[in-house]
Amino acid sequence: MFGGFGRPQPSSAEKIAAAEAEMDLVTDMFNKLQQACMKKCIPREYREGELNKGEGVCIDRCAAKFFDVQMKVSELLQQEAQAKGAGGGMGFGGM
Amino acid sequence: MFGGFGRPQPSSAEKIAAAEAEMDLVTDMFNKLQQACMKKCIPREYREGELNKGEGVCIDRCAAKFFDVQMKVSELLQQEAQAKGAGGGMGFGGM
Amino acid sequence: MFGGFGRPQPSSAEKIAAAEAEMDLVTDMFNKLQQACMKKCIPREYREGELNKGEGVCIDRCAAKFFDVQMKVSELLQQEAQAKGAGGGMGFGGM
Amino acid sequence: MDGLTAAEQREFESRMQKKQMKEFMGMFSHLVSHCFDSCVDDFTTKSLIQRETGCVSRCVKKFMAGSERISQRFQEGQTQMMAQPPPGR
Amino acid sequence: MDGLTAAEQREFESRMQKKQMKEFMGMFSHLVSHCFDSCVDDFTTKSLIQRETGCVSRCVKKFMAGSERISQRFQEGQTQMMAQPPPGR
Amino acid sequence: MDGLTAAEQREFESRMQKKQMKEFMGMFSHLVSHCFDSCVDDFTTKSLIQRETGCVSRCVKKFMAGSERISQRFQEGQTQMMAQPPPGR
Repeated sequence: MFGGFGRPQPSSAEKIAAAEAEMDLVTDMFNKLQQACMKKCIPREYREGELNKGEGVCIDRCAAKFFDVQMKVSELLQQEAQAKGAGGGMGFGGM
Repeated sequence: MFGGFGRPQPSSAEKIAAAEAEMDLVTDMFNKLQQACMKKCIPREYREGELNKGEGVCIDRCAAKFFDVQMKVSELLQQEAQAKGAGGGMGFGGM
Repeated sequence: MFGGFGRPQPSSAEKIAAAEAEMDLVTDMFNKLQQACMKKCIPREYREGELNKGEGVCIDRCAAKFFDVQMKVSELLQQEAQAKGAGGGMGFGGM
Repeated sequence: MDGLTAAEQREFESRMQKKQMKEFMGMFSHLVSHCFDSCVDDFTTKSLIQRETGCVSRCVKKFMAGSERISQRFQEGQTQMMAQPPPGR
Repeated sequence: MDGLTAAEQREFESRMQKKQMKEFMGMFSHLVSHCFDSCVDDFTTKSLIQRETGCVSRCVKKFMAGSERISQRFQEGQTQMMAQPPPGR
Repeated sequence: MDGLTAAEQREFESRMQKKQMKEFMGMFSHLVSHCFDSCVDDFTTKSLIQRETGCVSRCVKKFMAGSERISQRFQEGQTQMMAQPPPGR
Protein backbone atom coordinates (compact mmCIF):
# COMPACT_ATOMS: atom_id res chain seq x y z
CA MET A 1 0.00 0.00 0.00
CA PHE A 2 2.47 2.61 1.12
CA GLY A 3 4.95 1.11 -1.26
CA GLY A 4 7.92 2.80 -2.77
CA PHE A 5 10.03 2.89 0.34
CA GLY A 6 12.76 1.10 -1.54
CA ARG A 7 13.31 -1.39 1.27
CA PRO A 8 13.09 -5.04 0.38
CA GLN A 9 12.06 -6.69 3.65
CA PRO A 10 10.07 -4.69 6.16
CA SER A 11 10.02 -6.19 9.65
CA SER A 12 6.77 -7.16 11.32
CA ALA A 13 6.91 -4.07 13.50
CA GLU A 14 7.23 -1.93 10.40
CA LYS A 15 4.35 -3.73 8.71
CA ILE A 16 2.16 -3.15 11.74
CA ALA A 17 3.17 0.49 11.94
CA ALA A 18 2.40 1.00 8.26
CA ALA A 19 -0.99 -0.71 8.58
CA GLU A 20 -1.80 1.45 11.59
CA ALA A 21 -0.73 4.62 9.83
CA GLU A 22 -2.88 3.69 6.89
CA MET A 23 -5.89 2.98 9.08
CA ASP A 24 -5.39 6.32 10.81
CA LEU A 25 -5.41 8.10 7.48
CA VAL A 26 -8.52 6.28 6.27
CA THR A 27 -10.29 7.15 9.53
CA ASP A 28 -9.19 10.75 9.32
CA MET A 29 -10.40 11.07 5.71
CA PHE A 30 -13.73 9.53 6.63
CA ASN A 31 -14.20 12.01 9.45
CA LYS A 32 -13.23 14.91 7.21
CA LEU A 33 -15.60 13.76 4.48
CA GLN A 34 -18.39 13.33 6.98
CA GLN A 35 -17.93 16.78 8.48
CA ALA A 36 -17.62 18.40 5.07
CA CYS A 37 -20.71 16.77 3.57
CA MET A 38 -22.86 17.16 6.66
CA LYS A 39 -22.02 20.86 6.60
CA LYS A 40 -22.76 21.21 2.89
CA CYS A 41 -25.88 19.04 2.69
CA ILE A 42 -27.72 19.11 6.01
CA PRO A 43 -29.25 22.33 7.34
CA ARG A 44 -28.69 22.78 11.06
CA GLU A 45 -32.30 23.52 11.95
CA TYR A 46 -33.26 19.87 12.30
CA ARG A 47 -36.94 20.30 11.57
CA GLU A 48 -37.18 16.58 10.81
CA GLY A 49 -35.19 13.50 11.83
CA GLU A 50 -35.29 11.70 8.51
CA LEU A 51 -32.76 12.22 5.79
CA ASN A 52 -34.93 13.56 3.00
CA LYS A 53 -34.39 12.73 -0.65
CA GLY A 54 -32.60 15.95 -1.53
CA GLU A 55 -30.19 15.55 1.37
CA GLY A 56 -29.46 11.96 0.43
CA VAL A 57 -28.67 12.84 -3.17
CA CYS A 58 -26.57 15.78 -2.03
CA ILE A 59 -24.52 13.44 0.21
CA ASP A 60 -23.91 11.02 -2.67
CA ARG A 61 -22.65 13.78 -4.94
CA CYS A 62 -20.74 15.46 -2.16
CA ALA A 63 -18.90 12.21 -1.35
CA ALA A 64 -18.07 11.67 -5.03
CA LYS A 65 -16.69 15.20 -5.32
CA PHE A 66 -14.75 14.84 -2.10
CA PHE A 67 -12.98 11.78 -3.56
CA ASP A 68 -12.25 13.76 -6.71
CA VAL A 69 -10.66 16.48 -4.62
CA GLN A 70 -8.66 13.90 -2.66
CA MET A 71 -7.35 12.41 -5.92
CA LYS A 72 -6.59 15.84 -7.34
CA VAL A 73 -4.70 17.00 -4.24
CA SER A 74 -2.74 13.75 -4.22
CA GLU A 75 -1.75 14.26 -7.85
CA LEU A 76 -0.71 17.85 -7.26
CA LEU A 77 1.42 16.95 -4.26
CA GLN A 78 3.12 14.20 -6.27
CA GLN A 79 3.84 16.60 -9.12
CA GLU A 80 5.25 19.09 -6.63
CA ALA A 81 7.42 16.38 -5.05
CA GLN A 82 8.70 15.30 -8.47
CA ALA A 83 9.36 18.89 -9.53
CA LYS A 84 11.50 19.27 -6.42
CA GLY A 85 13.38 16.15 -7.42
CA ALA A 86 12.23 14.27 -4.36
CA GLY A 87 11.55 11.39 -6.69
CA GLY A 88 9.48 8.43 -5.48
CA GLY A 89 7.61 9.45 -2.41
CA MET A 90 4.19 8.34 -1.44
CA GLY A 91 0.98 8.54 -3.35
CA PHE A 92 -2.28 9.23 -1.66
CA GLY A 93 -4.64 8.41 -4.46
CA GLY A 94 -4.47 4.70 -3.92
CA MET A 95 -5.04 5.05 -0.24
CA MET B 1 -17.48 1.86 34.71
CA PHE B 2 -17.42 0.60 31.16
CA GLY B 3 -19.23 -2.46 32.37
CA GLY B 4 -21.22 -4.83 30.31
CA PHE B 5 -18.33 -6.39 28.45
CA GLY B 6 -19.46 -9.75 29.68
CA ARG B 7 -15.94 -10.83 30.59
CA PRO B 8 -15.38 -12.01 34.11
CA GLN B 9 -11.70 -11.22 34.75
CA PRO B 10 -10.06 -8.39 32.87
CA SER B 11 -6.28 -8.42 33.01
CA SER B 12 -4.32 -5.53 34.48
CA ALA B 13 -3.40 -4.32 31.02
CA GLU B 14 -7.08 -4.25 30.10
CA LYS B 15 -7.98 -2.41 33.29
CA ILE B 16 -5.33 0.20 32.57
CA ALA B 17 -6.48 0.54 28.97
CA ALA B 18 -10.11 0.96 30.07
CA ALA B 19 -9.16 3.57 32.68
CA GLU B 20 -7.14 5.45 30.11
CA ALA B 21 -9.93 5.33 27.55
CA GLU B 22 -12.33 6.62 30.16
CA MET B 23 -10.01 9.45 31.12
CA ASP B 24 -9.61 10.37 27.45
CA LEU B 25 -13.37 10.58 27.03
CA VAL B 26 -13.81 12.68 30.18
CA THR B 27 -11.09 15.04 28.98
CA ASP B 28 -12.60 15.24 25.53
CA MET B 29 -16.08 15.99 26.90
CA PHE B 30 -14.63 18.67 29.15
CA ASN B 31 -12.91 20.33 26.23
CA LYS B 32 -16.05 20.15 24.10
CA LEU B 33 -18.17 21.59 26.92
CA GLN B 34 -15.67 24.37 27.47
CA GLN B 35 -15.54 25.31 23.82
CA ALA B 36 -19.31 25.13 23.45
CA CYS B 37 -20.10 27.26 26.49
CA MET B 38 -17.33 29.80 25.90
CA LYS B 39 -18.75 30.27 22.43
CA LYS B 40 -22.34 30.60 23.64
CA CYS B 41 -21.72 32.75 26.74
CA ILE B 42 -18.63 34.89 26.23
CA PRO B 43 -18.55 37.57 23.55
CA ARG B 44 -15.26 37.70 21.70
CA GLU B 45 -14.70 41.43 22.09
CA TYR B 46 -13.03 41.10 25.48
CA ARG B 47 -13.87 44.57 26.72
CA GLU B 48 -13.20 43.42 30.29
CA GLY B 49 -11.14 40.65 31.87
CA GLU B 50 -13.59 39.68 34.59
CA LEU B 51 -16.32 37.17 34.12
CA ASN B 52 -19.41 39.29 34.70
CA LYS B 53 -22.52 38.05 36.48
CA GLY B 54 -24.50 37.37 33.31
CA GLU B 55 -21.66 35.38 31.78
CA GLY B 56 -21.24 33.32 34.95
CA VAL B 57 -24.93 32.45 35.11
CA CYS B 58 -24.92 31.64 31.41
CA ILE B 59 -22.00 29.22 31.92
CA ASP B 60 -23.82 27.45 34.77
CA ARG B 61 -26.95 26.93 32.69
CA CYS B 62 -24.96 26.09 29.59
CA ALA B 63 -23.05 23.37 31.44
CA ALA B 64 -26.28 21.94 32.87
CA LYS B 65 -27.84 21.83 29.41
CA PHE B 66 -24.71 20.32 27.92
CA PHE B 67 -24.96 17.45 30.39
CA ASP B 68 -28.63 17.03 29.49
CA VAL B 69 -27.68 16.75 25.83
CA GLN B 70 -24.92 14.27 26.67
CA MET B 71 -27.40 12.12 28.58
CA LYS B 72 -29.99 12.40 25.82
CA VAL B 73 -27.54 11.44 23.07
CA SER B 74 -26.34 8.51 25.15
CA GLU B 75 -29.93 7.28 25.60
CA LEU B 76 -30.67 7.63 21.90
CA LEU B 77 -27.55 5.73 20.88
CA GLN B 78 -28.44 2.95 23.29
CA GLN B 79 -31.96 2.73 21.92
CA GLU B 80 -30.55 2.60 18.41
CA ALA B 81 -28.12 -0.15 19.43
CA GLN B 82 -30.91 -2.15 21.03
CA ALA B 83 -33.20 -1.67 18.05
CA LYS B 84 -30.45 -3.11 15.90
CA GLY B 85 -30.24 -6.05 18.27
CA ALA B 86 -26.71 -5.23 19.26
CA GLY B 87 -27.85 -5.89 22.80
CA GLY B 88 -25.68 -4.78 25.73
CA GLY B 89 -23.16 -2.30 24.50
CA MET B 90 -21.80 0.61 26.40
CA GLY B 91 -23.66 3.42 28.06
CA PHE B 92 -22.26 6.88 28.07
CA GLY B 93 -24.61 8.46 30.55
CA GLY B 94 -22.75 7.09 33.52
CA MET B 95 -19.40 8.13 32.15
CA MET C 1 14.39 23.23 27.48
CA PHE C 2 11.58 22.24 29.81
CA GLY C 3 13.95 22.99 32.68
CA GLY C 4 12.98 23.79 36.19
CA PHE C 5 11.72 20.37 37.11
CA GLY C 6 14.12 20.39 40.05
CA ARG C 7 15.26 16.85 39.37
CA PRO C 8 18.98 16.36 38.98
CA GLN C 9 19.23 13.28 36.75
CA PRO C 10 16.40 12.49 34.36
CA SER C 11 16.50 8.98 32.97
CA SER C 12 16.79 8.33 29.26
CA ALA C 13 13.11 7.49 29.07
CA GLU C 14 12.27 10.81 30.68
CA LYS C 15 14.57 12.67 28.32
CA ILE C 16 12.93 11.03 25.33
CA ALA C 17 9.46 11.75 26.69
CA ALA C 18 10.36 15.41 27.29
CA ALA C 19 11.83 15.76 23.79
CA GLU C 20 8.72 14.17 22.30
CA ALA C 21 6.41 16.41 24.30
CA GLU C 22 8.37 19.42 23.16
CA MET C 23 8.22 18.36 19.54
CA ASP C 24 4.48 17.82 19.84
CA LEU C 25 4.03 21.33 21.20
CA VAL C 26 6.19 22.88 18.47
CA THR C 27 4.20 21.01 15.83
CA ASP C 28 0.92 22.03 17.40
CA MET C 29 1.95 25.69 17.55
CA PHE C 30 3.06 25.58 13.93
CA ASN C 31 -0.28 24.15 12.86
CA LYS C 32 -2.17 26.73 14.89
CA LEU C 33 -0.07 29.58 13.46
CA GLN C 34 -0.58 28.27 9.96
CA GLN C 35 -4.33 27.99 10.34
CA ALA C 36 -4.60 31.39 12.00
CA CYS C 37 -2.53 33.25 9.42
CA MET C 38 -4.01 31.48 6.41
CA LYS C 39 -7.44 32.51 7.70
CA LYS C 40 -6.39 36.11 8.32
CA CYS C 41 -4.30 36.67 5.18
CA ILE C 42 -5.58 34.50 2.36
CA PRO C 43 -9.05 34.99 0.91
CA ARG C 44 -10.84 31.73 0.22
CA GLU C 45 -11.85 32.52 -3.33
CA TYR C 46 -8.56 31.31 -4.82
CA ARG C 47 -8.68 33.44 -7.93
CA GLU C 48 -4.94 32.89 -8.39
CA GLY C 49 -2.45 30.24 -7.30
CA GLU C 50 0.45 32.54 -6.48
CA LEU C 51 0.95 34.14 -3.14
CA ASN C 52 0.71 37.81 -4.04
CA LYS C 53 2.83 40.51 -2.42
CA GLY C 54 0.13 41.71 -0.05
CA GLU C 55 -0.56 38.19 1.17
CA GLY C 56 3.14 37.51 1.71
CA VAL C 57 3.62 40.66 3.78
CA CYS C 58 0.45 39.89 5.72
CA ILE C 59 1.80 36.41 6.57
CA ASP C 60 5.10 37.85 7.80
CA ARG C 61 3.37 40.30 10.11
CA CYS C 62 0.78 37.76 11.16
CA ALA C 63 3.50 35.30 12.19
CA ALA C 64 5.35 38.00 14.12
CA LYS C 65 2.17 38.96 15.97
CA PHE C 66 1.33 35.33 16.64
CA PHE C 67 4.69 34.90 18.37
CA ASP C 68 4.01 38.05 20.39
CA VAL C 69 0.68 36.60 21.52
CA GLN C 70 2.36 33.29 22.37
CA MET C 71 4.94 35.12 24.50
CA LYS C 72 2.27 37.25 26.14
CA VAL C 73 0.05 34.28 27.00
CA SER C 74 3.05 32.42 28.39
CA GLU C 75 3.92 35.39 30.62
CA LEU C 76 0.35 35.72 31.85
CA LEU C 77 0.08 32.04 32.70
CA GLN C 78 3.35 32.22 34.60
CA GLN C 79 2.17 35.25 36.56
CA GLU C 80 -1.05 33.43 37.35
CA ALA C 81 0.89 30.36 38.49
CA GLN C 82 3.14 32.47 40.71
CA ALA C 83 0.19 34.38 42.14
CA LYS C 84 -1.31 31.05 43.12
CA GLY C 85 1.96 30.16 44.81
CA ALA C 86 2.58 27.29 42.47
CA GLY C 87 6.15 28.57 42.27
CA GLY C 88 8.46 27.30 39.53
CA GLY C 89 6.40 25.65 36.88
CA MET C 90 7.10 25.63 33.21
CA GLY C 91 7.60 28.52 30.91
CA PHE C 92 6.34 28.47 27.38
CA GLY C 93 8.11 31.51 26.04
CA GLY C 94 11.35 29.69 25.47
CA MET C 95 9.65 26.81 23.75
CA MET D 1 -1.32 -8.59 7.14
CA ASP D 2 0.63 -11.67 6.09
CA GLY D 3 3.78 -12.92 7.67
CA LEU D 4 2.91 -12.03 11.24
CA THR D 5 3.27 -14.49 14.07
CA ALA D 6 0.17 -15.31 16.08
CA ALA D 7 1.36 -13.05 18.91
CA GLU D 8 1.90 -10.15 16.53
CA GLN D 9 -1.51 -10.73 15.04
CA ARG D 10 -3.09 -10.55 18.50
CA GLU D 11 -1.15 -7.39 19.36
CA PHE D 12 -2.29 -5.83 16.10
CA GLU D 13 -5.93 -6.72 16.68
CA SER D 14 -5.83 -5.38 20.20
CA ARG D 15 -4.54 -2.05 18.92
CA MET D 16 -7.19 -1.91 16.24
CA GLN D 17 -9.83 -2.51 18.91
CA LYS D 18 -8.49 0.36 20.95
CA LYS D 19 -8.58 2.58 17.89
CA GLN D 20 -12.17 1.62 17.19
CA MET D 21 -13.17 2.39 20.74
CA LYS D 22 -11.43 5.74 20.48
CA GLU D 23 -13.21 6.39 17.19
CA PHE D 24 -16.57 5.59 18.72
CA MET D 25 -15.89 7.92 21.62
CA GLY D 26 -14.78 10.65 19.28
CA MET D 27 -17.99 10.22 17.30
CA PHE D 28 -20.01 10.42 20.51
CA SER D 29 -18.37 13.60 21.75
CA HIS D 30 -18.62 15.16 18.29
CA LEU D 31 -22.32 14.32 18.15
CA VAL D 32 -23.01 15.79 21.59
CA SER D 33 -21.09 18.90 20.74
CA HIS D 34 -22.64 19.34 17.28
CA CYS D 35 -26.24 18.81 18.40
CA PHE D 36 -25.76 21.02 21.44
CA ASP D 37 -24.34 23.78 19.29
CA SER D 38 -27.12 23.45 16.70
CA CYS D 39 -30.06 23.11 19.07
CA VAL D 40 -29.40 24.91 22.33
CA ASP D 41 -29.53 28.68 22.44
CA ASP D 42 -31.74 29.57 25.36
CA PHE D 43 -29.87 30.24 28.59
CA THR D 44 -32.75 31.61 30.61
CA THR D 45 -33.44 28.10 31.92
CA LYS D 46 -31.11 25.41 33.25
CA SER D 47 -32.91 22.39 31.83
CA LEU D 48 -33.52 21.69 28.18
CA ILE D 49 -36.83 23.12 26.98
CA GLN D 50 -39.14 21.05 24.79
CA ARG D 51 -38.02 22.64 21.54
CA GLU D 52 -34.39 21.89 22.34
CA THR D 53 -35.03 18.28 23.35
CA GLY D 54 -36.92 17.65 20.12
CA CYS D 55 -34.18 19.28 18.08
CA VAL D 56 -31.51 17.11 19.75
CA SER D 57 -33.47 13.94 18.97
CA ARG D 58 -33.89 14.87 15.33
CA CYS D 59 -30.25 15.95 15.15
CA VAL D 60 -29.03 12.58 16.42
CA LYS D 61 -31.42 10.68 14.17
CA LYS D 62 -30.45 12.63 11.09
CA PHE D 63 -26.76 12.43 11.92
CA MET D 64 -26.94 8.64 12.22
CA ALA D 65 -28.83 8.36 8.92
CA GLY D 66 -26.41 10.68 7.17
CA SER D 67 -23.43 8.91 8.68
CA GLU D 68 -24.66 5.55 7.44
CA ARG D 69 -25.13 6.85 3.92
CA ILE D 70 -21.71 8.47 3.97
CA SER D 71 -20.18 5.20 5.19
CA GLN D 72 -21.63 3.35 2.21
CA ARG D 73 -20.31 5.93 -0.26
CA PHE D 74 -16.96 5.95 1.52
CA GLN D 75 -16.55 2.19 1.31
CA GLU D 76 -17.44 2.19 -2.37
CA GLY D 77 -15.01 5.03 -2.92
CA GLN D 78 -12.21 3.23 -1.11
CA THR D 79 -12.77 0.08 -3.14
CA GLN D 80 -12.74 2.06 -6.36
CA MET D 81 -9.56 3.91 -5.48
CA MET D 82 -7.87 0.64 -4.59
CA ALA D 83 -8.75 -0.71 -8.01
CA GLN D 84 -7.17 2.08 -10.02
CA PRO D 85 -3.61 2.82 -8.93
CA PRO D 86 -2.77 6.50 -8.60
CA PRO D 87 -1.19 8.12 -11.64
CA GLY D 88 2.55 8.38 -11.85
CA ARG D 89 3.50 5.17 -10.11
CA MET E 1 -7.57 0.94 40.07
CA ASP E 2 -7.42 -2.06 42.40
CA GLY E 3 -5.52 -5.22 41.80
CA LEU E 4 -2.53 -3.64 40.11
CA THR E 5 0.99 -4.44 41.13
CA ALA E 6 3.19 -1.57 42.31
CA ALA E 7 4.98 -1.55 38.95
CA GLU E 8 1.69 -1.36 37.03
CA GLN E 9 0.54 1.43 39.33
CA ARG E 10 3.71 3.40 38.56
CA GLU E 11 3.33 2.80 34.82
CA PHE E 12 -0.27 3.98 35.00
CA GLU E 13 0.63 7.12 36.94
CA SER E 14 3.42 7.96 34.54
CA ARG E 15 1.01 7.73 31.62
CA MET E 16 -1.53 9.90 33.38
CA GLN E 17 1.18 12.49 33.99
CA LYS E 18 2.04 12.51 30.32
CA LYS E 19 -1.61 12.96 29.46
CA GLN E 20 -1.91 15.88 31.85
CA MET E 21 1.12 17.54 30.36
CA LYS E 22 -0.35 17.03 26.90
CA GLU E 23 -3.64 18.47 28.10
CA PHE E 24 -1.90 21.52 29.51
CA MET E 25 -0.05 22.06 26.26
CA GLY E 26 -3.25 21.66 24.29
CA MET E 27 -4.90 24.25 26.52
CA PHE E 28 -1.98 26.61 25.98
CA SER E 29 -1.99 26.34 22.22
CA HIS E 30 -5.78 26.65 22.13
CA LEU E 31 -5.59 29.79 24.27
CA VAL E 32 -2.92 31.38 22.09
CA SER E 33 -4.86 30.56 18.97
CA HIS E 34 -8.22 31.70 20.34
CA CYS E 35 -6.97 35.02 21.76
CA PHE E 36 -4.95 35.70 18.63
CA ASP E 37 -7.97 35.06 16.45
CA SER E 38 -10.25 37.21 18.62
CA CYS E 39 -7.89 40.12 19.20
CA VAL E 40 -5.52 40.56 16.29
CA ASP E 41 -6.81 41.98 13.04
CA ASP E 42 -4.38 44.71 12.10
CA PHE E 43 -1.64 43.62 9.73
CA THR E 44 -0.24 47.04 8.91
CA THR E 45 2.26 46.64 11.77
CA LYS E 46 4.47 43.72 12.79
CA SER E 47 4.24 44.17 16.54
CA LEU E 48 1.11 44.03 18.62
CA ILE E 49 -0.52 47.43 18.99
CA GLN E 50 -1.78 48.60 22.39
CA ARG E 51 -5.39 47.67 21.71
CA GLU E 52 -4.40 44.14 20.73
CA THR E 53 -2.14 43.63 23.76
CA GLY E 54 -4.91 44.76 26.09
CA CYS E 55 -7.41 42.50 24.37
CA VAL E 56 -5.09 39.49 24.70
CA SER E 57 -4.65 40.13 28.43
CA ARG E 58 -8.38 40.36 29.00
CA CYS E 59 -8.95 37.33 26.79
CA VAL E 60 -6.56 35.18 28.84
CA LYS E 61 -7.96 36.47 32.12
CA LYS E 62 -11.54 35.84 31.12
CA PHE E 63 -10.71 32.44 29.66
CA MET E 64 -9.07 31.36 32.91
CA ALA E 65 -12.02 32.60 34.95
CA GLY E 66 -14.51 30.91 32.64
CA SER E 67 -12.47 27.74 32.58
CA GLU E 68 -12.40 27.57 36.37
CA ARG E 69 -16.14 28.00 36.59
CA ILE E 70 -16.71 25.38 33.93
CA SER E 71 -14.38 22.98 35.77
CA GLN E 72 -16.48 23.32 38.91
CA ARG E 73 -19.71 22.65 37.06
CA PHE E 74 -18.09 19.79 35.18
CA GLN E 75 -16.92 18.08 38.36
CA GLU E 76 -20.35 18.43 39.95
CA GLY E 77 -21.92 17.07 36.78
CA GLN E 78 -19.58 14.09 36.68
CA THR E 79 -20.31 13.27 40.32
CA GLN E 80 -24.03 13.48 39.69
CA MET E 81 -23.88 11.27 36.60
CA MET E 82 -21.86 8.69 38.50
CA ALA E 83 -24.56 8.59 41.18
CA GLN E 84 -27.42 7.78 38.81
CA PRO E 85 -26.67 4.88 36.49
CA PRO E 86 -27.71 5.38 32.90
CA PRO E 87 -31.12 4.05 31.93
CA GLY E 88 -31.38 0.63 30.43
CA ARG E 89 -28.57 -1.11 32.30
CA MET F 1 19.67 14.29 22.89
CA ASP F 2 22.94 13.44 24.66
CA GLY F 3 23.50 10.51 26.95
CA LEU F 4 21.35 8.06 25.04
CA THR F 5 22.56 4.64 24.09
CA ALA F 6 22.59 3.72 20.42
CA ALA F 7 19.43 1.64 20.89
CA GLU F 8 17.62 4.51 22.58
CA GLN F 9 18.73 6.85 19.82
CA ARG F 10 17.29 4.50 17.20
CA GLU F 11 14.04 4.15 19.13
CA PHE F 12 13.80 7.93 19.38
CA GLU F 13 14.43 8.42 15.68
CA SER F 14 11.88 5.80 14.74
CA ARG F 15 9.27 7.59 16.82
CA MET F 16 10.13 10.93 15.27
CA GLN F 17 9.74 9.38 11.83
CA LYS F 18 6.29 8.11 12.77
CA LYS F 19 5.35 11.55 14.01
CA GLN F 20 6.52 13.14 10.77
CA MET F 21 4.52 10.70 8.73
CA LYS F 22 1.49 11.44 10.89
CA GLU F 23 2.09 15.16 10.42
CA PHE F 24 2.28 14.77 6.67
CA MET F 25 -0.94 12.81 6.61
CA GLY F 26 -2.61 15.39 8.82
CA MET F 27 -1.49 18.10 6.43
CA PHE F 28 -2.84 16.13 3.48
CA SER F 29 -6.26 15.56 5.01
CA HIS F 30 -6.44 19.18 6.16
CA LEU F 31 -5.59 20.35 2.65
CA VAL F 32 -8.22 18.13 1.03
CA SER F 33 -10.81 19.25 3.52
CA HIS F 34 -9.95 22.95 3.29
CA CYS F 35 -9.83 23.10 -0.51
CA PHE F 36 -13.01 21.05 -0.80
CA ASP F 37 -14.80 23.35 1.62
CA SER F 38 -13.53 26.49 -0.14
CA CYS F 39 -14.06 25.38 -3.73
CA VAL F 40 -16.96 22.94 -4.00
CA ASP F 41 -20.49 24.22 -3.64
CA ASP F 42 -22.37 22.77 -6.58
CA PHE F 43 -24.19 19.52 -5.85
CA THR F 44 -26.22 19.29 -9.04
CA THR F 45 -23.41 17.20 -10.59
CA LYS F 46 -21.41 14.28 -9.22
CA SER F 47 -18.07 15.13 -10.80
CA LEU F 48 -16.07 18.27 -10.23
CA ILE F 49 -16.96 21.00 -12.71
CA GLN F 50 -14.22 23.03 -14.39
CA ARG F 51 -14.52 25.98 -12.04
CA GLU F 52 -14.13 23.70 -9.02
CA THR F 53 -11.13 21.82 -10.44
CA GLY F 54 -9.36 25.10 -11.18
CA CYS F 55 -10.13 26.43 -7.73
CA VAL F 56 -8.74 23.27 -6.08
CA SER F 57 -5.49 23.57 -8.07
CA ARG F 58 -5.02 27.19 -7.08
CA CYS F 59 -5.98 26.40 -3.50
CA VAL F 60 -3.30 23.69 -3.22
CA LYS F 61 -0.70 25.85 -4.93
CA LYS F 62 -1.40 28.84 -2.74
CA PHE F 63 -1.51 26.71 0.38
CA MET F 64 1.90 25.23 -0.39
CA ALA F 65 3.36 28.67 -1.06
CA GLY F 66 1.83 30.11 2.09
CA SER F 67 2.92 27.12 4.12
CA GLU F 68 6.51 27.48 2.95
CA ARG F 69 6.58 31.15 3.86
CA ILE F 70 5.05 30.42 7.27
CA SER F 71 7.65 27.68 7.84
CA GLN F 72 10.45 30.15 7.27
CA ARG F 73 8.96 32.70 9.66
CA PHE F 74 8.28 29.95 12.19
CA GLN F 75 11.84 28.69 12.15
CA GLU F 76 13.20 32.20 12.57
CA GLY F 77 10.75 32.79 15.40
CA GLN F 78 11.74 29.58 17.16
CA THR F 79 15.43 30.46 16.89
CA GLN F 80 14.76 33.90 18.29
CA MET F 81 12.71 32.61 21.20
CA MET F 82 15.41 30.09 22.03
CA ALA F 83 17.95 32.94 22.20
CA GLN F 84 16.06 35.01 24.75
CA PRO F 85 14.97 33.00 27.78
CA PRO F 86 11.45 33.63 28.96
CA PRO F 87 11.00 36.19 31.72
CA GLY F 88 10.92 35.03 35.29
CA ARG F 89 13.24 32.07 35.08
